Amino acid sequence: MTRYIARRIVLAIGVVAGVVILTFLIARIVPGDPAVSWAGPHAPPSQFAQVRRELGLDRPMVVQIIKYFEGVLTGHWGTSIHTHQPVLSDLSNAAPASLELVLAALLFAIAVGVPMGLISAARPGRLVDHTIRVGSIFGVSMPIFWMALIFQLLFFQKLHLLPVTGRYDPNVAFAHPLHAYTGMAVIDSLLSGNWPMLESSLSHLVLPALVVAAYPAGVIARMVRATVLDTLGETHVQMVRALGFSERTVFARFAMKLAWSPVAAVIALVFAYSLVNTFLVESIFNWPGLGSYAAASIGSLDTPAITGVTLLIALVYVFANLIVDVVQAILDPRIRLG
Amino acid sequence: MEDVMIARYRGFLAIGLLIAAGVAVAVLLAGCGGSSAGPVSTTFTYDTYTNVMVGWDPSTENSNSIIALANVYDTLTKYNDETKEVEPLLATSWTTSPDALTWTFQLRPNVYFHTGRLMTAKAVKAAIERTIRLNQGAAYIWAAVKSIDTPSQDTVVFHLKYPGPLSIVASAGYGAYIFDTKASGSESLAKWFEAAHDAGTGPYTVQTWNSGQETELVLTSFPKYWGGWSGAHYKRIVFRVVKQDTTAAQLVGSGQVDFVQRISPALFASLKTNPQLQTLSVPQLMNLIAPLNCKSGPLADLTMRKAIAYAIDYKGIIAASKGAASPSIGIVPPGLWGHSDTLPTYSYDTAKAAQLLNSVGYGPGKKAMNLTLTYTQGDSSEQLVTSIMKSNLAKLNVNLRVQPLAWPTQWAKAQSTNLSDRQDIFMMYWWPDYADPYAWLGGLLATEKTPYWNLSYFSNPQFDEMAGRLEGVAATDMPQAIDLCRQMQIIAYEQMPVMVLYNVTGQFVALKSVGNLHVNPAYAYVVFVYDLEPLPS
Amino acid sequence: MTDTAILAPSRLAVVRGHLRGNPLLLVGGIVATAIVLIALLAPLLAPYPADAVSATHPLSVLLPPSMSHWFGTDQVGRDILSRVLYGARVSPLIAVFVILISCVIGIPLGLAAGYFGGVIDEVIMRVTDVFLAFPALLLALAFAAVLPPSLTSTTLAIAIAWWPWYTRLLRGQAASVAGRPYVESCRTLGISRRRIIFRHILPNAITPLIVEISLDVGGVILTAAALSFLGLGAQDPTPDWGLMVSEGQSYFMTQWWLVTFPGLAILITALAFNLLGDGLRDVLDPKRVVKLL
Amino acid sequence: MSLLEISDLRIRFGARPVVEMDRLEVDRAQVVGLAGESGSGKSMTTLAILGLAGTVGAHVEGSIQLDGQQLVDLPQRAMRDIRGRRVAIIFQSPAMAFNPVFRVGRVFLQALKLHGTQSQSDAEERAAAALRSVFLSPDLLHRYPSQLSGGQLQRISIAIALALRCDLLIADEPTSALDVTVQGDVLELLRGLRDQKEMGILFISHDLAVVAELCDHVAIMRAGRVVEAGPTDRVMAQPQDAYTRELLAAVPRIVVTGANS
Repeated sequence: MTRYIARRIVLAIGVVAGVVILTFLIARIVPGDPAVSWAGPHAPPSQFAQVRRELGLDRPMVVQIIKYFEGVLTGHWGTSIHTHQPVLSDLSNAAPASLELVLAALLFAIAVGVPMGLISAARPGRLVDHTIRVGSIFGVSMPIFWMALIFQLLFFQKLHLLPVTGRYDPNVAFAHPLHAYTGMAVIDSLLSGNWPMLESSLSHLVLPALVVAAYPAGVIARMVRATVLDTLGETHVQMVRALGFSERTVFARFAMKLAWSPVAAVIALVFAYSLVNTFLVESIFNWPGLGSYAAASIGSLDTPAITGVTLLIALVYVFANLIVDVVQAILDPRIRLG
Repeated sequence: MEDVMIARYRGFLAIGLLIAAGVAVAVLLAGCGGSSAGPVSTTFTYDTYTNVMVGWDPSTENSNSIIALANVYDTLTKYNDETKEVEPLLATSWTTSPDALTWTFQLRPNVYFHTGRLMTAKAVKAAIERTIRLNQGAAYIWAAVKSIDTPSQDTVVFHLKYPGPLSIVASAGYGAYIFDTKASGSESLAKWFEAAHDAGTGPYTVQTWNSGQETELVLTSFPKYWGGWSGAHYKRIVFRVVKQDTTAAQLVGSGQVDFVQRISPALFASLKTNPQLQTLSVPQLMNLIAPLNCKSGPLADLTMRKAIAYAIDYKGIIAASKGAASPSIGIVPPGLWGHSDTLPTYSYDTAKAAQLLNSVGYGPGKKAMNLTLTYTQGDSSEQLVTSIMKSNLAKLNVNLRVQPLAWPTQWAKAQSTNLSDRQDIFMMYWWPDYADPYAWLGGLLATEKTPYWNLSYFSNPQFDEMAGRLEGVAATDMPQAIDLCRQMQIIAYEQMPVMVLYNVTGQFVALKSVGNLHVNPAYAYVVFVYDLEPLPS
Repeated sequence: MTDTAILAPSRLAVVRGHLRGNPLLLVGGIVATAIVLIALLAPLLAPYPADAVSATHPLSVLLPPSMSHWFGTDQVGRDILSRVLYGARVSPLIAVFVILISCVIGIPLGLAAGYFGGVIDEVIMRVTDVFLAFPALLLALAFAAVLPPSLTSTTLAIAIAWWPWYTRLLRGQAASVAGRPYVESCRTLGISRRRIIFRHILPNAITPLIVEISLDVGGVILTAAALSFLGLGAQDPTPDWGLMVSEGQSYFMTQWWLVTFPGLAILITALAFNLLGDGLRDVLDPKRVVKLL
Repeated sequence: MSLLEISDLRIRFGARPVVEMDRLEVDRAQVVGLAGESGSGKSMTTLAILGLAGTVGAHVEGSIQLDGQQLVDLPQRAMRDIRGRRVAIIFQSPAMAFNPVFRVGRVFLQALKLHGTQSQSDAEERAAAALRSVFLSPDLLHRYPSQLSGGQLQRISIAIALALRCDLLIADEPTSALDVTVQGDVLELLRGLRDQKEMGILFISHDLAVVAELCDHVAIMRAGRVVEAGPTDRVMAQPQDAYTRELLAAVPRIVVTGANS
């Protein structure tokens, strides 16, 4: 197993190196002179040459890539053009909000997707199965930016039900200041027993989280259905059935351990996908996370910020993949002992 | 067999449904909570669509940040958009020599910086000299200044290299702030500012700044403000960043913000009927312009430029802009000296445009022409205009290739040394640093060796000569300056280097409880909050 | 358990059986066909075809749905119904091109990796891994963000994110076939590589390829719509659905019809192709797991 | 009365019939072969006997009697007592028949406890004894399936049936995934079960050579129907049905000797 995990880690490091090079290349595709972007819109032309020197743009490509690697490793991810702050500190400011949103969305998605998948698998081919399958395909077919707009229209404009902007009401935050333990408003207000803020942040979280949940809910429902049907059809499950165990025992004691593994893996991967989906949703809900940051960076062609966000999420994705592989290796004796 | 299957999953179903039920309860609980509203508010919440603070240095800041800085810093003078006169602010009076080369300002006594120090003539001199020395942002407004004297504690004397309207320059929204240069002690002042410190004399001072957060900036009243705090004033200003204007509309509609900086015409129209709100349409000292490439490509031909000018449905564009735009006459917008309603102007005339195009072998029934237009990506108003322009030109067998580009790319392309890389039509907003037509007539149209802001690449010796005289004449003989402006605008009409699509009308929405609301177009989108009066809602 | 044989089955009965057991496939197929028909017949169906090209009507902007404009008009007075119908030519076409490019790049690389193995395989698959280390939308977004916005950029950006799936699929197919004894014997018999690849490896890969493509159409359409929504894709006056939602965004609170109809078009199209893909997967390649888009 | 009596068995998926079996009997101490090519409905029949046809979505009608007790439509609770205690099964692919994430002993011991063995130590003893009687070391109980060979796993399956003292063993292609030498060992074990434990064995196979070697009686299935049945040497020597002849022709060489020793 150690060898397997070591191989996985080596591969992951290789992939990360490739990811860094790819983001470097993306930054260089920008038409026009990167120095113009760096120097900012109001810089006089005389500044460009100096900026070019400072950024090392006058040196050979290989040197630039090495410099870029060095920067990525030492935490110098460049300075954002539109915020004038170091990209890494921008990202760490924005990450908790996105994390909160995506975690809440995954919670919704699991709460809906898992039971739906199980019901669907329980009656394959029946009406309820078809309905749930259409529902789950609906989830993965939803243009979520549109869903976000429609939800705003319905829940705020028409029903006056839920707030649609920001993470909490700033007036409540003035009256009941929130101590930032994790940067996630709901968890922080729970930790500090700040009930007005809890209410405010929860109510602000609901709509964006529901929208982000559409895709993972669909994927999870489909995955649960597929895995459960797969597992229950396995010979070894028939074997324990044939030995006279009750269905409940068969499922809980024998099949579960296999069925959860792919589902858990898909949840881990869907996490990274949902982070990307926040690009489309956060700015609509004025949610100050990575998605809003990315959307603003794209709008102002803020190359360091764009590559920073891309790199961060790719790293999260590679890391999630690695974790899934390692955990499965630990749980699965075929790999553990092989 | 279903029963079996259901039984098999009952436990898991139960867990799943439990989670689902829990979430649903949380949703309902959360949804029921409403937000609380107060009586007479002492907090003014300003809703903006983009980050408030880009930089904090009063010498160099040259962006949207002035919506906050103008409430923190004072200038020597202030432009009154109603009288079109410059009024006292930190300077109580001023005089100029007949040749407009020497300007003497009397300072207001007993004015304190937020750092606690007294504002003196030496401090004013130091502040302006720092701005000139750093030479960033809008520092060029002081370009005429040769030296500054401080004959007494409350007298500042400027000596100029060439005549200029220094009292107007001193009222500029950018680069004219007076601040305490000793604020940082031995530390670097630039670094000190960067850490969100301020050293102004204005009514408000920085309380908290959270970069990137929705509630980005909070300003609070400065107790020793020279204007005093008797009477009704807002004691705190909150700047809230809301990127979507639909969201902003919801916030102001529900009383959560007091003022919205930018909102779409459609939303503006829909909020007009709301009894809780006041709406304000303010013609801005700003227009949407389209410099035409006079140097290379098809539009280097004057006939083509005129044809294009006749081809555009200006009224249609203004109609589709639903109140955010008004027709323009001449290149200088109304509200500034030098503007005239009697200048010749182009109007939508397809027949004339076709005839002009035909005369050079293009147009309907002849060769097709391809033109490139660049505009700033993400600007929906510009996009709307380009859609209509494209449609107008298509009728004349002119194919307009519209390229939305991020500003740095758009600008770099326009400045490209390879002439064939440049666009045929550029599109941008244009506004002055201080209330003066020079920004248009000089900044936009005077010859530039390497293009910087003259993106029509227009070059006309007669025009350049007039532009060179304009500021001096304005400082000494206003009627003559106005006449000069007129002549220059007639040249611009004849040569057609820049199409003016419309003048921008600012559409602002505020709560009815905000009294004395006024938005001075000379200071783009600044609300001078001290001048407002909070009313009971 | 594999013995789920049929008593005297006919081919027709098999198809009918599949459709009966899989009504979703039927629905998806019908709707997808309808969308293709709409795309082909748009000039005949659209009440104001010029509005999908370059016409504007500044004096009749933002009209609500009525008998003359079923879906209302947009911010420059164009008929939204006409534009939505013409939109069926834009997104699906992007999908076609993306998949075409992905196949052209991905299939040969996958075949090479799987057939030759060794260093070639290692190099190709490690590069593929790097591309697969990004969620597809993220990579497409990053590329589209730095390219000048246009339909071509969108197509390229999505294709850059998409081809690795085909490489991976084909590599798996090629490797499993290349290892089989009869291919080994073909090799020893001196049959040309080309013949082995085209006669033995490709035909085996057709079914999973069809499933992959049909599953991908919906995903590409959604990705393209997302890019357009962020202003990185098609540009006005192209009647692109994502762009229409994006342009209508600042009006949706007051003029709901600007975003509602183009958004519905995206949803229905993606749904139809996903149902079709899912159904085909069930029928042709039931062992396939759910793929993340 | 036979141990197992199947009559008028009908199995279908929805409206699609897959098995229509008029008659099949297995006696105590008798090996009955059920032969036919894959897809002929053999495995569905075994699932029906175990009451597990529902798990793959099939519907069962007709009569399956075990010692006179009707199994069709027997409630699942009662059926669970039949499975494991009276009837056991060996699957074709030994590697698939054991859950890869559990040690093989876990299923074994839990099955013993489920069917009446009181204590852990009793169960372990019984399992060890059963393993020894299939010539395996009891230590193998602590291994994972991936650490065992196919032959070992198949013997463990047999050991489970042995330890549970089943009356009827269904062997679904127990040897087809094994090497020829290992095949022989497994067949020998099955003979032992018949002769010493007096188990009835339903031996499913597509391989007529193996069927001929082991079985006392044989039924040939095709497309869900039994086309021919009878004592093995009679069917092998004088096949009545055209399909049987076809099948026999496909077998390289049948050693009929000792089929009914």
